[in-house]
Amino acid sequence: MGGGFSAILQRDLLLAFRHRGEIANPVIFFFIVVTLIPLGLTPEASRLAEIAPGILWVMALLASLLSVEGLFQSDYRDGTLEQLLITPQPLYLMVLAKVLAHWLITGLPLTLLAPVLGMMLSLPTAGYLPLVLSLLMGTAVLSLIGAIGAGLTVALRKGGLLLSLIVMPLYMPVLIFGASTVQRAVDGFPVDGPLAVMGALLAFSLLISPFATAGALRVSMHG
Amino acid sequence: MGGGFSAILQRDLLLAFRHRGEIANPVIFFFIVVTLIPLGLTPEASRLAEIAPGILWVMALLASLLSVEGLFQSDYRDGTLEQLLITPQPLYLMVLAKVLAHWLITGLPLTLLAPVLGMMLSLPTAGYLPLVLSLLMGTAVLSLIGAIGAGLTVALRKGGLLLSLIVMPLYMPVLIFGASTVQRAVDGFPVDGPLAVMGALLAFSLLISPFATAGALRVSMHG
Amino acid sequence: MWQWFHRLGSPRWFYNTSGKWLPWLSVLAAILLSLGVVWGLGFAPQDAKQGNSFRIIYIHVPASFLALAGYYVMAISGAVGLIWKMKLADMVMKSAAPIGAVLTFVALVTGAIWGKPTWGTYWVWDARITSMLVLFFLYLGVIALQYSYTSQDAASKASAVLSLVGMVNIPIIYKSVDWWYTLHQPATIRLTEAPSMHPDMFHPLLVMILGFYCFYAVALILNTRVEILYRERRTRWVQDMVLETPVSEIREGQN
Amino acid sequence: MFQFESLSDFIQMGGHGTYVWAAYLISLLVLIGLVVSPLLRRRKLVQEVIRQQRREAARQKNSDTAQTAP
Amino acid sequence: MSSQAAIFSLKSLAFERDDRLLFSGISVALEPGDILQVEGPNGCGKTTLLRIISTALNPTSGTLFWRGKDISQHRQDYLQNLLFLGHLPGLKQSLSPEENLQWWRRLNANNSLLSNEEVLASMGLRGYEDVPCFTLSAGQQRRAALARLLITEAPLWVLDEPFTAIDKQGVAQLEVLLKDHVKKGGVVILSTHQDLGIDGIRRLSLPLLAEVS
Amino acid sequence: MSSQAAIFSLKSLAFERDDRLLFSGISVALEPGDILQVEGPNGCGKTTLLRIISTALNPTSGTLFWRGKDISQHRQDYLQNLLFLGHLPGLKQSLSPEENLQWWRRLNANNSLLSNEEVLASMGLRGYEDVPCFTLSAGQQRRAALARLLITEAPLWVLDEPFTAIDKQGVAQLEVLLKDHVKKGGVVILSTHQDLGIDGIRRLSLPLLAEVS
Ligand code: HEM
Ligand SMILES: Nc1ncnc2c1ncn2[C@@H]1O[C@H](COP(=O)(O)OP(=O)(O)OP(=O)(O)O)[C@@H](O)[C@H]1O
Ligand SMILES: Nc1ncnc2c1ncn2[C@@H]1O[C@H](COP(=O)(O)OP(=O)(O)OP(=O)(O)O)[C@@H](O)[C@H]1O
Ligand SMILES: [Mg+2]
Ligand SMILES: [Mg+2]
Repeated sequence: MGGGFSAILQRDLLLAFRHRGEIANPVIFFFIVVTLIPLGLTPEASRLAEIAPGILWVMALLASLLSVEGLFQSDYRDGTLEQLLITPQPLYLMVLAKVLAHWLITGLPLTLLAPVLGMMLSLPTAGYLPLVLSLLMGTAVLSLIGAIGAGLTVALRKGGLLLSLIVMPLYMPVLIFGASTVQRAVDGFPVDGPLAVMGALLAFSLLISPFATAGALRVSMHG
Repeated sequence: MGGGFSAILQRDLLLAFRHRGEIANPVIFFFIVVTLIPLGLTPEASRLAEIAPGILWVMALLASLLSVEGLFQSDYRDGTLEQLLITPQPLYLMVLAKVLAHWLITGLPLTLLAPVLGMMLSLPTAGYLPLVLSLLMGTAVLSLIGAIGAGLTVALRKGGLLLSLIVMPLYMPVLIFGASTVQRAVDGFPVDGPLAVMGALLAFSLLISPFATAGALRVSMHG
Repeated sequence: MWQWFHRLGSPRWFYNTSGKWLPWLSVLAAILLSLGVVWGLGFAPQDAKQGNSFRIIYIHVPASFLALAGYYVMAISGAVGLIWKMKLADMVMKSAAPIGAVLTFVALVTGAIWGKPTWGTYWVWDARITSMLVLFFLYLGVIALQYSYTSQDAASKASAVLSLVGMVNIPIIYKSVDWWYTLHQPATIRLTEAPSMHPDMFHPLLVMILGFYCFYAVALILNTRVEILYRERRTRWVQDMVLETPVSEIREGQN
Repeated sequence: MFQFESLSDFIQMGGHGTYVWAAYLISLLVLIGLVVSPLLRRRKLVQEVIRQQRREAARQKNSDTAQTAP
Repeated sequence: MSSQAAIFSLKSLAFERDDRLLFSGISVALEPGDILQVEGPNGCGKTTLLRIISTALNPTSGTLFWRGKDISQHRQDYLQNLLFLGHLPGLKQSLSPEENLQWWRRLNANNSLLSNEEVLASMGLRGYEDVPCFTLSAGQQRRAALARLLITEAPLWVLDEPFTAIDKQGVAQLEVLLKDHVKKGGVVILSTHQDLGIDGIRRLSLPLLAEVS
Repeated sequence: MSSQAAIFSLKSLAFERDDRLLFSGISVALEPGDILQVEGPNGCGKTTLLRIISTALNPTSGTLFWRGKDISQHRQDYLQNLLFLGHLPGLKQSLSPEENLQWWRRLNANNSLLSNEEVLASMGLRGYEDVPCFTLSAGQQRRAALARLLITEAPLWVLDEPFTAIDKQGVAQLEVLLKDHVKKGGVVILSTHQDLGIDGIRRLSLPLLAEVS
């Protein structure tokens, strides 16, 4: 029963370490994109501080989105996905393992890097803890939601940016609550409200996403 | 001699129309990401207007970057790239054809969409023409530079975001001149200076990029 | 001339020659660096405006110098490797990348630390600082590419192409970032434009810069030598040389 | 001319001690790393080559005895 | 061919794709020890049939039975008894053959006692256990994928052109492997364009029904 | 086998990858009308050799001559005379066989006069001209790729396992095609694990030299 779960989790982490870049990549993307912002906008610390919460969250969302595209891609291309579908193990558990691996490889490092980038964008001190907390839960939600989209588009030649189209509307609540958690903290308001909502989103997507993704994969493959 | 050029240009455009999504995708990505900004930052028109030039340019850059990843990807996977390398035609011309097709599919639609998004972000009137002009040239430079990175990473399992790391530092001058063209126009300054620099960047990258990309492809394939 | 060039291209020749130079160079680097550090930390007068935080300059500036110079070392040796197919140049390029990246990192970190007492913030988007950050990314790109290829030969060529493209771009990037910064003319404090420095402050800086150059050479040679050993590990001369290694290391080899 | 009155003065650096010492310490560690890492790599490499040589010698001996046996 | 003894059977299977009938009325009953070779010209539907058998596709009509039970009702149970190797064998290119094998072992609980080394050596991959699969030749990759046959304990093997890219000696070895499997009471369904050197093999010829407008 | 009459020849070719010698001292001289079958067990270096011949890889040492000229000096000229089909035949999955063929025609100027329809029909793809390639079966895709053989006028064909996934009748047809080509003075170099039904074929056996540590 749990054999599939741990086998997949372990293999995905092994694969990520094997192509060393894979772990560093979303993080570096996040880093570089955030440095693009001052170049495009303004180097002034005070103006950067104003937009820092929103920019950090938008860019973390993009980094997560772009990496979720590959979630089932390589398994599909080499036939592993077909094999997983005819494995006598519950598919939703295997999906959950893949999502967990994705979060460990992407969401967690992003969360840990965020304070450094906050510093570079002159984020006020009050914002750091809420930033980390909201990203910690938020990136997990993003991975879970993204998996559904990745499952739906996996068999399409050139899923590419189509995935963005499908997934982004679903990402919006996460972005709104995530960014406003940080913004409220910076403005001196309490943040347990939005954080609680984020927790609820996480619980909800944990319940829904593995089944929806499993269904999406079945549809994609039997097409 | 020119046979390869027009054959590739025509085929790439045909392929793009065949998967209808392909043309729409970067555009839709651009559109959705720009609409994320008010959600993450602020809905206030005046504050949006301030950041509009920079945000539009950063997001156009991202849309272009993400689509350039696939430039040689599918040709590599199905063996076409190998065939192109042993075609008795100059490789840099074929590369140029692919880049031109990429720009027609990505850069041009992005440029045409930009004014609409400018409107949504309350970009002041003076900014529209410079926005379009700078994007028209700038996206071409982005495609040309991106091609080098795409060539270098095409044979790597999971190029993915590695490409971002390689290419983004090279994109920065384009972003700086592009965004500040618009910013200066909004602030009431003349913009021929930055536009001329953009033209120079375009000419320069037209000279360098096809050769560098051809070299990169040879390295990738003979590895 | 060509014979000389080819001999220079021989890893084995380089290994032997550099082995003779290395001790002298290391000693020189150590002397210069300790002299510079003691002088700079203890004996240079303190800055009128910045007080003692100014002493960070004795690392910050040499590291920044070498970070930039290191990129040219890397790119040029990459070009030599690409054009003349000289294996040694490839190895130098591969070794230069992480050293340059580390020195860039040192420049960034010391600068950031210096920023706190001076500007009250760890980071500002100053033109030079931003360029330095971009340089850091360029280095990371080359390193990432090096490690992404499985074939060493392809990795060398690919990163040579990238570092060459990067080298062409560095002046453009610097100029554009500079222009971007002057365009915005932000209200924040600008970097102290090296005020006509008092000789008592300047001399230790000079010593440190020299020391860093020597240190860079030592690090580069050390890394290149290991790279040579690694790539030639199956050749006769490496096998023979290993047999002559000190007993202590052989004993390590047993377990 | 030594600029500080006492050792504690030297360490405090007029309130900037943390910054100065942190900068020097981090740099020192990183630079030492630059020298030590090739030395470590070299040592590992030498051990590996020696092990390889030993294995080959053993194989040589085995095949020698195998040839003489029959 | 009494349906009673049959361990696996298809009953009037038909498949239609985009209004094109690929095949219909296919009925076969296999007993333990049977090898079924699905034959026919290119495009006649062999791969499609094998994918239906492996439940990766659903038939338009008809039923499959495993030990007398309709497999659409008892899918999990059936899958436990199945090993399917398609055109794409599901080899992770950046893992080594040994790591791939290990992963298959962990995913499917029913494993044999042979060690990974032994398995790979008998597939002719001695010395290649630890190199990433993308450095293997076409035939070596196939061999690495086929190594699964040696660790599985599933009785039903469904193999789509397993001999692709395999050299002559390898084909002979594989034939022995198949014979051993059916001797132990297993069942093999495979498609191939080559003639097999196995006696008593059963054949299913699919005619080229499909007509394109 | 006088080197004078040879249209294509290899002189003491050797290839080494990551310090592993794959083959060495390979010398062959082919005259117009020759078919050379490269043989050997899996992993012996057939694909590598064919890729060297097609200039997709550079040999470690040795030289290739086309009409007496060193091809590393006259690469463009040589490539004009070459048609190479590797493991991956370069078929665009979302284009139809006809569109793929048309694209090959445009890319390589030297084309025959047969119409696309005729070509595809004689490859057994009548009725499939206009469907996207990803809906074709494995063998049909191979046929679509092999259709290039009918439109090219290149004298030297280098084919890596061209018979993969092709049915028996298709293999027989292909053999006729190869015979016709060499009868017109062409040269064919191919690798395959199957025995060909062509007389007077020349063989090059690559031994399994490579040793892995
Ligand atoms: C992260 C922050 C910083 C970075 C990346 C950085 C980078 C650089 C670079 C690249 C140089 C070398 C310029 C050259 O080659 O000529 C330099 C020089 C210098 N930096 Fe910084 N710097 C930073 C912060 C600071 C701070 C906070 C100060 C002091 C307030 C400072 C003071 C200087 C001085 C005095 C020089 C030498 C004078 C000159 O060459 O113009 N830097 N810095
Ligand atoms: N990209 C690569 N990197 C490293 N080694 C490789 C690579 N490709 C192939 N090899 C090795 O080179 C050897 C020869 O491979 P090649 O593909 O030429 O064999 P082949 O004769 O075509 O075999 P097959 O009959 O299986 O197609 C193999 O041992 C393989 O492991
Ligand atoms: N994804 C698909 N969409 C539509 N049609 C398809 C698809 N896959 C296969 N077909 C069609 O179904 C038919 C049977 O294909 P199938 O792959 O089963 O043939 P096959 O017998 O395995 O042939 P081969 O010997 O070439 O492997 C073919 O005519 C093909 O055109
Ligand atoms: Mg088939
Ligand atoms: Mg092969």
